[in-house]
Amino acid sequence: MAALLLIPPLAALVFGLAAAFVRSTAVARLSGVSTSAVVLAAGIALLALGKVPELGGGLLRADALSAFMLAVVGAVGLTSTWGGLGPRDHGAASAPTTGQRRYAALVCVFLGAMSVAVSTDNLGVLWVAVEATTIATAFLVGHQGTRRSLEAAWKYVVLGSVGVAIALLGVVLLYAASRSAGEATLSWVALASGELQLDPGLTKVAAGLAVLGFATKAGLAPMHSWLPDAHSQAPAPVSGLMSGVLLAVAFYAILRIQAIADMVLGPSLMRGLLLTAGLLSLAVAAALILRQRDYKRMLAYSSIEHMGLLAVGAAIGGPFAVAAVLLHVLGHGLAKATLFVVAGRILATEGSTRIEDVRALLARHPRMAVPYIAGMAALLGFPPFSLFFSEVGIVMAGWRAGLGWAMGLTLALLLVLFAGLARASAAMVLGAPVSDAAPRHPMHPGHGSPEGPMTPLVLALAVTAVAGFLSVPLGTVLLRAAAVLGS
Amino acid sequence: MTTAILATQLLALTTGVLLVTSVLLVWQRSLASAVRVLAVQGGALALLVVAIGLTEGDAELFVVAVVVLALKAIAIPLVLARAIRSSGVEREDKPLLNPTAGLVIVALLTTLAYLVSTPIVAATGGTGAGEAGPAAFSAPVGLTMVLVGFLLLTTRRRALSQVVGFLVLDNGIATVGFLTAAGVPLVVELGVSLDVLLVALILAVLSGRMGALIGQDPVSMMTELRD
Amino acid sequence: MNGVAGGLVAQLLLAVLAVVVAVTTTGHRRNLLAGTACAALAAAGAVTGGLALAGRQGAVEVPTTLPFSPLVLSPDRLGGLFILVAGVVGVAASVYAIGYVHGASASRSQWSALAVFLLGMQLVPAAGDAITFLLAWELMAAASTVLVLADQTRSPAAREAALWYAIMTHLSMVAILAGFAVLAGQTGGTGFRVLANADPTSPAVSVAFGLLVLGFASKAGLVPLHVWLPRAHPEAPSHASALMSAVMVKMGVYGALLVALRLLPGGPTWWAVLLMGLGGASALYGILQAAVATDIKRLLAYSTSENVGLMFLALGTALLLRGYHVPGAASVALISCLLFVVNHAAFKATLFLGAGAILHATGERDLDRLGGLVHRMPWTGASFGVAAMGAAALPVTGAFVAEWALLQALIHGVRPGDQVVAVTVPLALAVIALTAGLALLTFVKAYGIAFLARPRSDAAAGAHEVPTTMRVAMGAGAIAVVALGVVPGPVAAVLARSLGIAGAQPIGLAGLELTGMGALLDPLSLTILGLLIGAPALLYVVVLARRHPREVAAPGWGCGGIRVSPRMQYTATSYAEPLMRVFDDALQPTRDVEVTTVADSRYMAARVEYRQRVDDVVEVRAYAPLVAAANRLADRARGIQNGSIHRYLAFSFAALVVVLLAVVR
Amino acid sequence: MNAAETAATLLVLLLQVTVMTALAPVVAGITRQARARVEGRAGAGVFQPWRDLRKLVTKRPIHAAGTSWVTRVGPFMLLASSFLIAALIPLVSAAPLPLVPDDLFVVVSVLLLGTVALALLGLDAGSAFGGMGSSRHMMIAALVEPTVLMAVYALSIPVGSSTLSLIVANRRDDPASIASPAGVLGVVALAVVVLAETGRLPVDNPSTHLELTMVHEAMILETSARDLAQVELGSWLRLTVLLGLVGNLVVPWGVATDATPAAVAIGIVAIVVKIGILAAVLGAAEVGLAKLRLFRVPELLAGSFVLAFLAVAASYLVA
Repeated sequence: MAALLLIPPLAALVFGLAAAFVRSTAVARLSGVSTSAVVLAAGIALLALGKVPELGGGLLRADALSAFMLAVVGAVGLTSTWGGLGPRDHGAASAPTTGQRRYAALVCVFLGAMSVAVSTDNLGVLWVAVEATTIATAFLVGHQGTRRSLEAAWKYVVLGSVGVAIALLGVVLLYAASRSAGEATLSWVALASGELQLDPGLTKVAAGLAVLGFATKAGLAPMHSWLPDAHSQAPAPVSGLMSGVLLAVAFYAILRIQAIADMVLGPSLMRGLLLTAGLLSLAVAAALILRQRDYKRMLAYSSIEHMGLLAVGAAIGGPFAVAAVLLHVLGHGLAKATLFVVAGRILATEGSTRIEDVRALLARHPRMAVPYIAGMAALLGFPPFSLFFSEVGIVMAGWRAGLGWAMGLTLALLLVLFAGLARASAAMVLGAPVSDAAPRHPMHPGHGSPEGPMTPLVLALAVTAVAGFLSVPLGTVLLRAAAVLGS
Repeated sequence: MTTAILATQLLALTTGVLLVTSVLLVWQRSLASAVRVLAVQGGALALLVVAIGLTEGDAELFVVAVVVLALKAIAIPLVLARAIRSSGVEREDKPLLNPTAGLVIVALLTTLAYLVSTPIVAATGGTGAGEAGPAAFSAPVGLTMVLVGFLLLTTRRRALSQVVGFLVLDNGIATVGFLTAAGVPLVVELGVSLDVLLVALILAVLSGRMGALIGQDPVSMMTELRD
Repeated sequence: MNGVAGGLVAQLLLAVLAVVVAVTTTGHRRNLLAGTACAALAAAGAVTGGLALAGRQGAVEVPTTLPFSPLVLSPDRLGGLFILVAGVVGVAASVYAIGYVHGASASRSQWSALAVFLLGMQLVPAAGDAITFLLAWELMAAASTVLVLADQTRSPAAREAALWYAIMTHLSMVAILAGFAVLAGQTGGTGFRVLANADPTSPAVSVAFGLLVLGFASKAGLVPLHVWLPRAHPEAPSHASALMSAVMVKMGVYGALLVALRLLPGGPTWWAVLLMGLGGASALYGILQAAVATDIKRLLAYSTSENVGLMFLALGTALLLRGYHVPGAASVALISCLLFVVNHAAFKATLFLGAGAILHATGERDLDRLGGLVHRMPWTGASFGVAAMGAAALPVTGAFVAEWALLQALIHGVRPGDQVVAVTVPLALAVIALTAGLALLTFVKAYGIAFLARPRSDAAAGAHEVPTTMRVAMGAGAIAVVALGVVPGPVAAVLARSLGIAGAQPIGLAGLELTGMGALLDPLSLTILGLLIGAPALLYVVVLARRHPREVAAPGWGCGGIRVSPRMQYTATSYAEPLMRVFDDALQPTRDVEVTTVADSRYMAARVEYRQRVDDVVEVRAYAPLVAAANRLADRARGIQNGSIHRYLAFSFAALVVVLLAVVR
Repeated sequence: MNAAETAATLLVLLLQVTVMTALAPVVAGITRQARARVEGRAGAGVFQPWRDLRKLVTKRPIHAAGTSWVTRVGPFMLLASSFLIAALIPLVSAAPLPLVPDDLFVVVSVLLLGTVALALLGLDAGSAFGGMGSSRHMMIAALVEPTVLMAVYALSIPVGSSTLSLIVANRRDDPASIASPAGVLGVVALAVVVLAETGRLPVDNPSTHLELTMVHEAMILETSARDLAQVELGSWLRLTVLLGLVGNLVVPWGVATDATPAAVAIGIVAIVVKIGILAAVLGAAEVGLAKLRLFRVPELLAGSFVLAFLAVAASYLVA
């Protein structure tokens, strides 16, 4: 029972080590996929069991929210890693190169870190795990070894670590607050329970800093700057993982902190911070997508947009809004992972990430264009995809919470974003195939392959499509998870 | 009794050193000496832990002190020194902020730190060292270090001096931790230290690669990724 | 599960079936099977609508993940009417499509999109709560966008049109969502029954009304939100444009009716005036543009925006008069609104199908290159002609009845001494009158230039009549146009019942009597009287015809010139030229004359070239600057992300300082 | 209203149509004759149009190549529409049929049927002038429409109904309303519209022979023989009937209210006299008028529209 908690990190460890030291292509290819599968299974199992197992005095603990996040990590991970697999014959049949092995191992570590982050009760451990994701992904971002990827990695590590360091400061101060309240603890349950009489002044500072820190990792403006670079330079599956879940995991941390702060201070502080960050993120995303010239960056900015939307939803608070936010996390994760995988294949065929270099995909490569269109439709909130419901839900909840002005602003920005994304996508997908179908740019190494399995993409999109209509079991799960946050 | 006095003395001394070293780093230009200063700061931090250990009478903290010493006063400075030697850049010439302005800003940041610390001190003052001890009262020092570290990061052109800035920031956080809460639980402390070490390593490695790939002054050359 | 619910479920299943068929089959078989499936889907819709219109209750509930009230499909009478319209037009369009589609427009995606489009349009009026409404709305929007893109590989115009359309339709979606959200915030529910509890006098609800009208107006193609219409309709395949124009824009009208009558009855006067203003502006601007248009589908598109304008005008009038307690006239205005809806659906669908037939036969959309088709395409010519009469609101078509009813409402809605009425009603009348006059010119032009006289191009000269399925669809449409006009009494009575109001009842031979204002119109009797009086003269003419048969002579009078080439005929452009001059300021056409003189004398012109283009003034003046400004802003915003890590760190640092200051306070 | 009365009314209507049909060419003749006399010519006599018609129907119709059903049916459509108007408008008697009230909106729309028939006729031959005339004709018709309806509206407000017979009856019973600003303005506007609709000066010159100035004539360039006869008769009938309408609105006395022979006889005499006088006045007046440039016509119509609008406004204020 409680052992379930150990399975994801252990699996990550085992497969990671295997990928690192077993000189076998199969292992290098499948380690990430298997890890994700295990994480997904564990998450679903925990949800099904419906109890709250605990291990090592809360070092590992999974309530409904954790279990849900675990499942999301697994699902998105599966989509990205499985979809990222090139055809078998592609990679040399001989033993994998050091680079390939390191890549595979780091992916496992990355997944493991994320699953620890969502399945711990100890804020300290949570912080360590989040920082660990930075460390793991640093080399993944820099994987290409090109000047651009190095630049992205540097910016990512510096900005990311600094931000997360600020979060550590917040956590430390929370610890101090608990200590001065009599019982020194980092246990979220204890802190959020409200039994400790945390000092409001100190908690205010602590929560503010912690949220600011984790917001950096969640890609909320104005700390978002690292995100477009990192996401555009990382290999497609990694981009999918980072954009799909890493941001969400960081956001999960924010939700936890918010619960504590609201318990001690009432909702005003967090609402203010999150609303500001959310609207700012939406604005930045809108401004930079409108004339975007690089489709991977476009997808990255769209992640900023959706994180902003989540922040707005969290700012609204209440079970309805939080349920919508969690549903949005799931939908966005799957859709975005799909899109990044497709983007990787497009890059592999066209040899360029410039939008103007990609033309007439629908006519030339329907197997890329169709999933791209479907994913983009999901991202733009067309029914039946679940993002439609979550966006509508957030807006409705916002107006009910008396945040009409913010919702109006949000909708206006969403319209601009729609225009930008639609324009760019139309430019890439539509049109007549030009005479020279050959890529205008020489293929870079390590771009992955234009071919790849369709199944994961179809599955991900199908789940996104039906996720809006599952009052049971998904609906109840969401409500349970929202209840965990005391809202 | 004597230990208590010793502890308070030690506290005063170490916090003073921490503050001074941070200011020095802003004023400092030579990377090599910056790293030396950083090592000193690490040592001071270790001493601080010892001091708090004395006041708290908590054996665990001495272990932590050793860890801190090993990590912040020895390991990381060594890594940095090696990186500097290999990169062949030894001066932070033309930083984005001339030292005078930098120092003025430091002054401002310090006041901000003291401003911010009031609730912290108010809340934790009782628990620093038995009575409303000096520990919590010197919490602002930690915050100042955090802000100064951030300032260094923002205004330094050299990759490695940015690393230095990051480490100062991290020291600052640790300081705050120790002063206000006698440090976080050991497990977490170890995890944090490990992370910091790794980050420092990664940054060192990356800066090395960049130096090889881009050449002198890579950080401000890195504007290829833009909209 | 009763009839209505069964019908709704059947629609869902048939839609799935249609998509499956469209995806699995190939070639001509696909057209036949998918077309049949779509027709069946539409027929199911028509039946469901009919039942709902007859007052049958029935509901289908769908669960959702989020704790909304579950999605409810439960059409009321009014919804039933719109479902019925959608279904009937859908059947015609599907049958037509079997013979019409080819190449790109016969692809899997196109047929699937058609099915989804039909489903969406038939579900929107069935929605019982805001979420369902939006869901169906988006299905409709997405599918129609795909349809507009049918020809995207070959025509850049189609791509541009689709983009405009997608953005404008998303604007409408966003506005509607916001509007419903405001109401939900007020009432704490999403079901229409709950939303109806909102207090219309509160300012928040006025905001909601504004948002909802914005959304529905942009879907209905009202000026100034019409810009997508003249782009999307011409580019879509004709059966799709027929559906979009005849049914989809009506969903905007349905939305307006839903808001004005069911959700927020009894709002302030300015709501009514707003609707009248929007409607009047679109009616005038739309018909003006239509009158000078030369692309036949563009012409029809603009005329759609005119007719929808009239519908909103009627609705606004009804609200206004209701507000001034003139229930009789108000009901008549409402009835005329619905009469416009039904009749416009009939004649506009037929016209678009006819335009499609012309396109199919000649490959031309440009009136200036058509002519003489009445000889080569008698069926199309007849259907198009009848429908054109309807569009021109001539007796004995239904549109005439609608216009007549609206005018009667205006006459009897007089409230002496009240300023608002004293200003708005005469203006409304003037607008309707001018619109009617220009519509007359527009459709005389459309029919006369396209079908009469001599062909202006080889394509027109080599035209052929279209396949049976297309002729059947068009013929049915033409019959509907006349039938609705000949028996207005029962029709109006049904419409009145769908709104639950009195004010119209059959009289004489299926004539229409507007109870309470002593006005009656019996087209059948009128026709009979006309025949009765005309009979002797007709007899005499026939006798003469037997005595002196006609004989064909050389081409017509050319001032003594013998060879009169077809290029000397009036074209659509020249036909509208006088009007263009009159309304020069409103239309602002761009003209350029190019004279190339012979080498040795600059007084002797070798050739003179005259080009004239009419851009949409609203688009040029309002939208272009907006887009440009947005782009400029976006370009400037790039500075945020200029690649300098120091700047990025500065952002974070600033954020840190701000947060610190914020938390200390 | 029982069957007998209905039959009687129907009879009266048929009589009215016959009278008007007989009168129409004469009206044309009167206008020409009056004009001739004013210009100091002898003139061809008021019955010349009748003789023209008789000659036309005995001729053999010739039509241009490539014409369609419009050329065959169009003329009769025009004629029939004129007949219908002649039946609808209360000229001899103001007792309408039960199911076909003389609703002004209906009258206008029937009028438009004729207009459209003529316009299509002009287009059908495919000659340059036909199209030109048709285009101008339709533009004028389009711009006339608002004035017509506005005038109708102005006249109907005091009565609260758009039924002509009621309007006429109302004006007869309450002569004050004739002189009322609303009444006067409305009638004047209507008069201008009638000129435009029937193609008289200053809008169109019925006696021009220069193609480029033609409107009505240009459309019928290609029609001949009995087709021409129908078109001409139809147009004249229009003119006659509309003049009669104006006459009855200005001088609403003498109109029969029931189907008794005496009343009908009086009605016939009265209307003939009214129309005759108006025709003569029209013919004489046209001498002093020059045809407006086509692009000045809108100004004229706008002017009459303003009159009608003022009439409406006035009726709001006084009513």
